[in-house]
Amino acid sequence: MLSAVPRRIFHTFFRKPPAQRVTAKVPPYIRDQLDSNTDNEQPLPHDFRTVYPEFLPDPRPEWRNRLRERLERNDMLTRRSVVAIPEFYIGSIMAVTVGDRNASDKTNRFVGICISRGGTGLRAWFNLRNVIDHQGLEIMYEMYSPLIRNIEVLRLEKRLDEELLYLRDALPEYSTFPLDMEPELLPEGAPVPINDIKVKLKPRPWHERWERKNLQGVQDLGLPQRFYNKAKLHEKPWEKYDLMMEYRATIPEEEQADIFHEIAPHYQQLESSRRQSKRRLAQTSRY
Amino acid sequence: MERWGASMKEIERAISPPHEQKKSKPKEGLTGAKERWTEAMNVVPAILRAARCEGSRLHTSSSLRHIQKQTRLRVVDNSELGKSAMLEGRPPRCIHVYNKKGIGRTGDKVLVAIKGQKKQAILTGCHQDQFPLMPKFDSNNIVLVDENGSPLGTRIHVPIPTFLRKKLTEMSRPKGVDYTKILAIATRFV
Amino acid sequence: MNQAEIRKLIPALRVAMTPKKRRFSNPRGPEGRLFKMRTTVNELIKNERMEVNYNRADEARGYAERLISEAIRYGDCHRPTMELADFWLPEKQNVHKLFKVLVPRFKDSEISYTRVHKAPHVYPSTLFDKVVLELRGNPFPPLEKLTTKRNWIHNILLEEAHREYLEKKYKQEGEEEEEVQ
Amino acid sequence: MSLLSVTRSILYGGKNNLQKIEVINLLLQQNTSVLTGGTGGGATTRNMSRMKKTRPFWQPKSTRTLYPEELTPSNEAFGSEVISDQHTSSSTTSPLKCEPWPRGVWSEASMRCGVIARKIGVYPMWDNNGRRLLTTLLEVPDNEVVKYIPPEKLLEHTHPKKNNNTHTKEMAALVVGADPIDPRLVTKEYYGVFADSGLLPKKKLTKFLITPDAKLPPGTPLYASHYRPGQYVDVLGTTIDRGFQGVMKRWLFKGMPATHGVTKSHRRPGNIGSGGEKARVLPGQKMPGHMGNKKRILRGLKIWRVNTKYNVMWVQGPAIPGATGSYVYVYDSWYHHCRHTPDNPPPFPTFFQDEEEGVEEEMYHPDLHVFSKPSIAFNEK
Repeated sequence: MLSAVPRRIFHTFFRKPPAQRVTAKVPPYIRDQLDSNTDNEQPLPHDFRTVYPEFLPDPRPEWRNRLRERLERNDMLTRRSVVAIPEFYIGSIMAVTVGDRNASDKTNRFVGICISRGGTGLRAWFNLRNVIDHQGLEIMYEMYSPLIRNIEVLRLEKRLDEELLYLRDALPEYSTFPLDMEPELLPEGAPVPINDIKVKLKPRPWHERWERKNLQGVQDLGLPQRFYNKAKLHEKPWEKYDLMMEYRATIPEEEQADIFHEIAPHYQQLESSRRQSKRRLAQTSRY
Repeated sequence: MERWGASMKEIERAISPPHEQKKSKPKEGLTGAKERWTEAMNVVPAILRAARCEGSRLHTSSSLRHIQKQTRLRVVDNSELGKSAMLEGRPPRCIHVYNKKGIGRTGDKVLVAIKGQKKQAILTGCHQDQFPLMPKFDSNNIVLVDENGSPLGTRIHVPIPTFLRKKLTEMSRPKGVDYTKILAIATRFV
Repeated sequence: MNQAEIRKLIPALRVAMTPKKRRFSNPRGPEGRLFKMRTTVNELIKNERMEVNYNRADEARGYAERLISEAIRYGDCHRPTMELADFWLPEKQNVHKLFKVLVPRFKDSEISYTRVHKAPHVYPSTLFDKVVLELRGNPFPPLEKLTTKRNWIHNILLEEAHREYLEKKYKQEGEEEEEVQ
Repeated sequence: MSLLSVTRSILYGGKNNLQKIEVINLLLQQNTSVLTGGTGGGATTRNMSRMKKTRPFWQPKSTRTLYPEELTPSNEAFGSEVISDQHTSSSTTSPLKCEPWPRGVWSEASMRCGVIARKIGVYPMWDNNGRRLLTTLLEVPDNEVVKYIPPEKLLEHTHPKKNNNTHTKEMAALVVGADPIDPRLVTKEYYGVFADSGLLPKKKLTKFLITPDAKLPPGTPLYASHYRPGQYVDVLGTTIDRGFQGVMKRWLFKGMPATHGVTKSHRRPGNIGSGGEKARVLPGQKMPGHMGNKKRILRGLKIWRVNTKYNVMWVQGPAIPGATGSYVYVYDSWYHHCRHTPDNPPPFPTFFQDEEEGVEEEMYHPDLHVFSKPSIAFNEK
């Protein structure tokens, strides 16, 4: 009967299966056992993840560890109780004062627009950009570095894009801010305004191929059609349907709720300092 | 490019090195265009560099934006040599970096070729990515110095990093070169 | 990856997943990989039970789970969800099935929406592990035998041992209490 | 539990063959379903290796093949109850089964026990000058001394020809375990190792060489406070397994150009030697091969901070071998300039955290910036 079986199938059936590398799977998330009085559990605020994005851990499973993340969050909260880190977004104009051994008065203040932000936990950072004396400048700050004396938000607003790195190739007036800029008024409880300014870029060459980045906050790039044709080839329209790619890049809702529950005792303090900084904005701009 | 009143060919000829210019005699009327061009260069040097790269279809800087040999730099002091080189649209090139890596960082000394001369200079700002709290500049800035470390100009018209205070003091020798005079002619620190 | 994606709030998957995606070879690249997944997800929603290779099933399972949870969360009046369903279910009657049949079925579910069973190699066959992938609550007869294990000899003996153990334990505790009094 | 053994004897060694066959038939009937529940697994094991593993005398084989026991939930609970009764009741009364041993006094020749730690991640700290440090967090998970091996016993089992420490110097050993495990999952022999000390079996077991004055009774817990901030340690770990790799990844070779007439050699090593006298491949030639999964030791790492509540220590550097979540062994540093001095002796034989009162939750190195302190201010000079 064996002769009836095709030779290829016969061999594949009796051959040993290839040795596979079995990677450990990520088990489904199980919520932390909360305290007995679950009635006191506050719901997850809708803006928690946008205001405090660095409290969410890096979602890469190989680097996750619950205990380390908890210790890291404890350190972050401790640091925040010493120096208030205000709410800010990409596009907000900020002033940062740091201790600097080489500066004449041992502190250094820089004003600029936040063009990018990243990092989780104690590694969180942001980039400020300004043009001083017709010279474009960028400084990166680590949010939890003990050298930081003070962080002020002079104008709290968002932009249309998630990164403003194209300001490097924009005309300098779009990233010029006076160093003695006054904090601007924001009414109590008002939503964060979105600045829909359209930036004009310099002619090519650029730092990146901006026509491929689907930018909202720039004027017409004025490129020949072939650039857009090439950009079309590099588009990845299927990525928005890749549900698992999306999932692997996020922290699930239940886990965010647990993280929030863990820092909930300190949340009032965080929120009050956040509100205070907003009120201070309002007060200083009143006179 | 028409808005500057010069065609692409003219511009290329204007900014090409002198020995190439000798081969083809410049036509009449080019001098006017060249002047207009240098004027434009004075206003927006970045646009000129952009136009040049677009014209030659060649990117000479690496993606890491290292300062190494052949990197073009920008003179930010008011020395006659530096000013005229920048105005002519012939920015100096780095021909040596005085450190062991061959990659210049803020505060390093470099040797530059500027208008047919060799001059030493100090890097006062770099375009490549920097460590936290160290400013990253939009251009690679240098200040020309002589053998004793004294700057050729009398003023620096862009900000320089405070880190230079420490670095230049360390580089100076008690009875030798003294680079700290650069700090004295700076207008602003960041 | 240096920061978690914060644009969207996604509920947790109820099944284990691999830390990285599997790269199924496909001449159409990553897009073709998704089309492969789409075939499996579409068939699963349509037939509710299917036999596939383990790797394919395990990868497609996550997509099916996510699709159903999105449908439950946002319903059929939400444009992005409808676009998702439109992409993932090329046979349009399955879109109706997703929103009209599966959403009510899984609305109050606390566990995963899909199951995977190991399947046998049937001679002649390939080397790959075969599994049966199914939606929970499907109309077919169950695959595992629902027999009680209580009457098995070792369970009966262990139960008896448990009773004896507890008796002994309570007696000892009572004696100790008496001693204390 | 005796009845379980009765069942086993019926099944595997009983005298009544008829009864045995009946039971087996019953089991077979119940278990004939081809499709089993749960997730399918693609796990296949390599059985090509001909290398025989010889186990050290203090560490018998720990794992066994698990098969579905088909127990009812109440019987499962009964098993757990027996285990908890056996282990927790004794530990509430006294952690040690034996009388406390006399504690040795530290001298410069002493060698202390180490600990088993788990690498749980890397994050930055800053020192008092604002300089950023990357530190690796090592958790010390439920470390307990399992066994003390006296010098004469150790000498019996060491190879007489090998010139190791046990022959030149009087050395003893402590077997230390970390992370308790369900006793139902391990072999009887492995369970027997822990039976004397009354401990639950441990997931990870290792032996630390010590001098006899550093001996500890079985059952003694070891904490992260065994080390102090400012002390230097050596950390031994197993590097991440990267499988078979080419020379560019394994040895950081440069490869060959992408173009200019190069075909099919873009990532190859090129020449591996010359002819003439040495017309052979010299030993140690860097070639493609298996990369990673090797024991590597990183020495002289400073400890910056210790948390006594969660048993975590912050160790200098991001390069401790192994992936996040892997076990590493931590020893007192072997470097001469990193050793303890009489002015600054270590807690010896270990730090008895349970006996001390008022142990600080966090211990910091004086040079480290503490997050609760205000921002760093540089004074005018």
